[in-house]
Amino acid sequence: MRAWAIMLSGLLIWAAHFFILYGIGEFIGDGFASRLAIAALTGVCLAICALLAAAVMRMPPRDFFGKWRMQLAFAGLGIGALAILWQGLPALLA
Amino acid sequence: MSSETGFDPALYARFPTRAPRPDEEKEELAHIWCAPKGWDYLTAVNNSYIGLYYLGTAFLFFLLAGILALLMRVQLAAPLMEVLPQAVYNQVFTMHGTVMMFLFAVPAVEAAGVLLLPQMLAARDLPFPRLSAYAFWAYAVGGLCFFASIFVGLAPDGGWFMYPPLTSKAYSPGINTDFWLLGIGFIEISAIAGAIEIIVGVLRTRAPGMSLDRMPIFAWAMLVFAAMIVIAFPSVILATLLLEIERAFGWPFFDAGRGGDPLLWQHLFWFFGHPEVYIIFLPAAGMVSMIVATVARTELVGYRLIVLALLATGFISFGVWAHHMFATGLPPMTTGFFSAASMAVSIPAGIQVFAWIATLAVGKPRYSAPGLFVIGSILIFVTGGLTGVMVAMVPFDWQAHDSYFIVAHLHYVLIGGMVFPLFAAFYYWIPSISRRPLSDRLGRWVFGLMFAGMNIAFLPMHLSGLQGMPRRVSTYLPGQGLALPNLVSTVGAFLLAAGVLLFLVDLVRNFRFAPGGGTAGNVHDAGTLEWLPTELYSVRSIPVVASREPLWDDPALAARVEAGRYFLPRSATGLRETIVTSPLRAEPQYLQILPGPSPWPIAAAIFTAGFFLALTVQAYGFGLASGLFAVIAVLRWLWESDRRVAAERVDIGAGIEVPTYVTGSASHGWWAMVILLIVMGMIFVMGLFSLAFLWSNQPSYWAPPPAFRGAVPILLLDLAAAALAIGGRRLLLRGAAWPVVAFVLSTAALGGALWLDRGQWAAAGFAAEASGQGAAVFALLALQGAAVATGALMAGYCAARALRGLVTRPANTSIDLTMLFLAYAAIQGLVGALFTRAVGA
Amino acid sequence: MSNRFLLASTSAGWPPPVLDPGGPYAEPVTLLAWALLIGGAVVLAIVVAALGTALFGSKRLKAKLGGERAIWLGGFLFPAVVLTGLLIWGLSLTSSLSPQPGTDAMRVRIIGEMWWWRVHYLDARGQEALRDANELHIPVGRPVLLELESADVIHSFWIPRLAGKMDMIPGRTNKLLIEADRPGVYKGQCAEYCGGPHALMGFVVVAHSAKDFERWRAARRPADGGGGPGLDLFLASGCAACHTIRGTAANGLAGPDLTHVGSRQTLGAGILPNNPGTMAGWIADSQAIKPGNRMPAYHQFSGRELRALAAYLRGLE
Amino acid sequence: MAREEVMIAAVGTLLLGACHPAEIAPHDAGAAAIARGRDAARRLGCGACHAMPDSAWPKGRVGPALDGFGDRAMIAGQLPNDPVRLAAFVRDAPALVPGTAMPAIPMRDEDARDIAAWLQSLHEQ
Repeated sequence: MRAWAIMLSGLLIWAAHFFILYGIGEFIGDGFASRLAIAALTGVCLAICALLAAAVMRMPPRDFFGKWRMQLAFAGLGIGALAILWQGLPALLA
Repeated sequence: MSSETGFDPALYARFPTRAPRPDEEKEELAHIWCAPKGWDYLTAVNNSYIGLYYLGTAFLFFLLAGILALLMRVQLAAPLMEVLPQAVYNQVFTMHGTVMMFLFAVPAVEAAGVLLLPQMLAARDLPFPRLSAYAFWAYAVGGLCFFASIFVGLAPDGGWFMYPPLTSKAYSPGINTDFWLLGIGFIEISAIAGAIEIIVGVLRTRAPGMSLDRMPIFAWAMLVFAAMIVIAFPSVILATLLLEIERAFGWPFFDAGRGGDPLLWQHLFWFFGHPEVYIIFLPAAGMVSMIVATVARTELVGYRLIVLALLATGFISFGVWAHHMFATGLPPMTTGFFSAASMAVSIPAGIQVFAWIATLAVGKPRYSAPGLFVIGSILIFVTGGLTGVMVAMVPFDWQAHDSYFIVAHLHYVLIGGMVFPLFAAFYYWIPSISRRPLSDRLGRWVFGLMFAGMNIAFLPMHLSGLQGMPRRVSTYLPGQGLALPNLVSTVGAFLLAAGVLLFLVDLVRNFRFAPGGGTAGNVHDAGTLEWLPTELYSVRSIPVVASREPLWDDPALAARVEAGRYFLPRSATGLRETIVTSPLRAEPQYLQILPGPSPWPIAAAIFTAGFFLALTVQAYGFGLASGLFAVIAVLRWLWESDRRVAAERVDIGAGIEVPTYVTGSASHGWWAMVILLIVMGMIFVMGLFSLAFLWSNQPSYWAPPPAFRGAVPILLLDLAAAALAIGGRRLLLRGAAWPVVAFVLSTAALGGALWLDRGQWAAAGFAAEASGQGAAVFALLALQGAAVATGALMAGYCAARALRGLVTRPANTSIDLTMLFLAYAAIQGLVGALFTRAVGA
Repeated sequence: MSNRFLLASTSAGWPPPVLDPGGPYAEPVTLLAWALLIGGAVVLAIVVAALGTALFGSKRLKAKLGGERAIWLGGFLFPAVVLTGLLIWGLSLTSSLSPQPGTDAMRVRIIGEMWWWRVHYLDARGQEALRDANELHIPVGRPVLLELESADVIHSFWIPRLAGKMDMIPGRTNKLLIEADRPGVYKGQCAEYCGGPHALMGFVVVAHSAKDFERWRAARRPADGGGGPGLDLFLASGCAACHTIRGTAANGLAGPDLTHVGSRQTLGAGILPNNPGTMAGWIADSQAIKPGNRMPAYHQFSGRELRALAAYLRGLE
Repeated sequence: MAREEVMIAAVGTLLLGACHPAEIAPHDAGAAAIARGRDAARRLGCGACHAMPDSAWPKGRVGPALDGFGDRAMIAGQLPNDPVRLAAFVRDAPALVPGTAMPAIPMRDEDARDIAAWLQSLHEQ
């Protein structure tokens, strides 16, 4: 499980972020407080992505497969972070 | 090298073995995996047969739905034509969409997985062959009955998306809509069964040494595909259940006049419906990645990026469902979330496209038929992807939505993303199952006609959409400039059809089914394992995999595999078997005994069909009997499984010994049950969402739920049920009767909790027919009821096995799985009791 | 008068209505559409060029394309930059086109029915001021806030030259802003599949200059009671069970309000020109024209009766 | 050939015109007029009552189908089917056939003439 959690970390964070955002929009509304919460959550998720990326970089690759998994996780965090950033924009612009 | 399971990778160095293998081993394998004769073709479960049946049936539905498309194009060739009367047209377009999406696209890629995966992973078969057989027969029988409804004018006519209230009893009183719900019922069952099969197959039956980074891309794609089915299909399962219940019993889930909400259907449908597009696209993209590498004669550039793209698509596609609902009046911020996710999901698609281009740039491409189809598919898919980005922009979508622009967009995506790759796959992989390859010369013509026809048919539709032509119209008025683009589209559609017809000619002339032996072989000079020489038992011996393209890196591999110099060169137990390996590094763990041919899967499928059909025509007595027989047939087929064999450990080659019977969380059965429970959990979660959604959107219909106080005994009973289930499994050490007793008590506790829960809601004045809230709550209780009933059935099954002495100690898979199910049911009951009381409290 | 024959007179296929905006709620979308269409074509050209290079390019170019760096640049960085810009544009445009509370707009409630439209003009307090069907008259240069509802199944309101579409969903009121810059006739059609003759559920918006609009508005008075034999037939034949003609005893609610049916541009919800001939044909056998619509065929009228009825209804201006 | 037809039509028109001074003066029944007539019939929605050849919708069932109209001897079974009377009839049927269900339909002179020309060009296939 841990191996999968690391490999998929960026995407898992995106998923958590997205569904919380949808929940806020659907069940709470798009008032100022909601938007503030979304902005804050987006910041937190981006920070987590950055921290995880740094941690993944520092993990010692034990063999080729281990290194491959770390690369996958790292790139996944990159895509996840971009998607999370976009996900947060509607709270500011729409 | 590090290890995942404690297996020492150094042992791989023992292969290839030196000693020659006796020929009798091969004969024995051939005998164990013998080909069916006569009626046996119906009871065959081997993936070579089921996969081909599956693919053939799916392709038949492609042709049928394609004919429907041609009828529509004739009707729309000019304004105000009267080829199809309006009522017929509405059935035809509904069936075209439904059949293409549910009966062709998903089954076709699933079939390709069933057919190709075991060979690609060098497994003997998929881990649950009888489940595959059942999934196929349920789909074939149900799908054909469903399609037949159009010949008697009873085909559904509410559109493939079946929006209520148009599809509610009030506006669709006939049984047409019920036929849709029936047809989809089958495909749900068969897709879920296939997904379980594929996840366990890909993660647990890979050839030793095939770590995740050496897995063929197609296997990765199928893994993500199957995982997406597990997450997405529950939503449509729930939606179809709710709609059928509303139609049959008047529970107002979608009736705005009684506290339901038509938008709930749209959320549930599209939470499935959009991932569905990627469910269709990803396996096809996997095929393209495989074919591109072979066609370019070089290894795939950006393998890990493609893997990441597949995974990212799998995730992000669950955040785009409401882009089908931009015009429903969602607040701008909410549409913004979905707009952003719709853009994000195009990034992985872009990565794959550029990876394919990079691969072609590195290699020396051959312009064979598969190569042409792959190149054509890239062009068409990119066009569709670009219009996809356009409609992801909310203001543009307000104009384009539900117009012919979308018809153009979705056909570019699906034909470029799935149909062309599938034809590439036909030309590419048919030599591995047929004595003769298809004709490359005809294949180029097929490609030319299909490519030209596709573009001529669908490019003008962008224009007709911008000209204001809405979708799903049986005709259009003259004087809007629509006549010319529509006529061109019709001509293109017939060109496309001519291409498909030519393909059929090619198929008839050259396709000679030869499962296993005597195939045309590796005519494309490909590098992956499905091109090893195979028989019905798949490969003679299961190779150790050291790279992504083993056949390129080790030209002698095929000969050594055939000489039996790797794993499992013989049947170790005299039965059908395959090696189960670990999920990350594919280290051998144990030998799985596979079940052989059986009439029970097809019997179960026919009775399942009878059950649904009888419900549709409201023959409830017959339906009940059919349902009962279906359950009996399933239990009968399971009865032969979960048996130990005499040899507890066997040599699977080079002196490496593994057990033949494993229980607990490492076993394939445990994995399958966990996936099934995820499916059930998703259905339940979508049910909880439905309740919360109705509360949030129809607050005026909400009544205060019963007090939390009342939930205390329910919680205690559910906790007791969980404890009994888990404890019962431990008690197996003391004797086979103990767990059975514990399971029966556990089921009783679950039933008691459900009884209390239902009683409290009824006492508080709630009724399922009265309001959306009542309907949603009682639907959740009904789901729990279904879980308890299934739990009781499983407990009874364990009791029967215990009586027959089949529950072996100290651990037994049937007991394990029943424990898992009962514990899950307890958690579901507990969560449901709390959640329903919390919403609107 | 010439716009009475709108069905044939608008024979233009180009520019398509979506690219031919008639007001400020369609214009920015047209700009966006052009940007997307041209941008899309450019990106497609880039991909085709890349593919062409990969297949037929020189060794040097192929080497540049053949690596993970090219994938990152073409598949990640390039779309990331372009799409960020598009997303910002799209989000701000979405918000600027969405109805904000407190706009000084004329209010009209439009209710989708199988397979026609109720039109209720509302006054400033939201009270119903005037009823009509299948046609909306608006003054140019003034925003009109449409309150979209449904009486049965889901429909979608779409006048491509004035705004994007908005669904009409039972149990909800969706809001849509439209505004026309120039007088004229703007056609639309139901865009959400609603069963039966969904293809024949059209709609017409007529934009007048401010002065003409006031004149049109002032002319909306109940029928003067001078119905004669036509009205008698109308009442005697059961038409009044479904249709209202204000100023008479006819007060049915199931079908369109006919108080001003004679002045409408079209019959049958945007599908037929409105003249005595089509009126007679619609009354006698609307099922032949719009199969499945809710009005039965009335074959029982004699020729004279049918003409009298048609003439009476045509006179309701 | 076409020229001759025009001549005959013109002569006929003059003669008929003498008998019915109030009628619309007919003009040439050339292909252009026929095409204009077909378009006018569509624009006016004649299909609401009459099934029209080469127009699949609407196919009204209230009045007779117009297929082969040029072969018919009579208009509405009572009037000789000639261009002048036909043009008058399509514009104001009740004036010529009082019991008809077909109302007077406002249209321009040219439209009436063109429609008549088109109708007379319709022959059974």
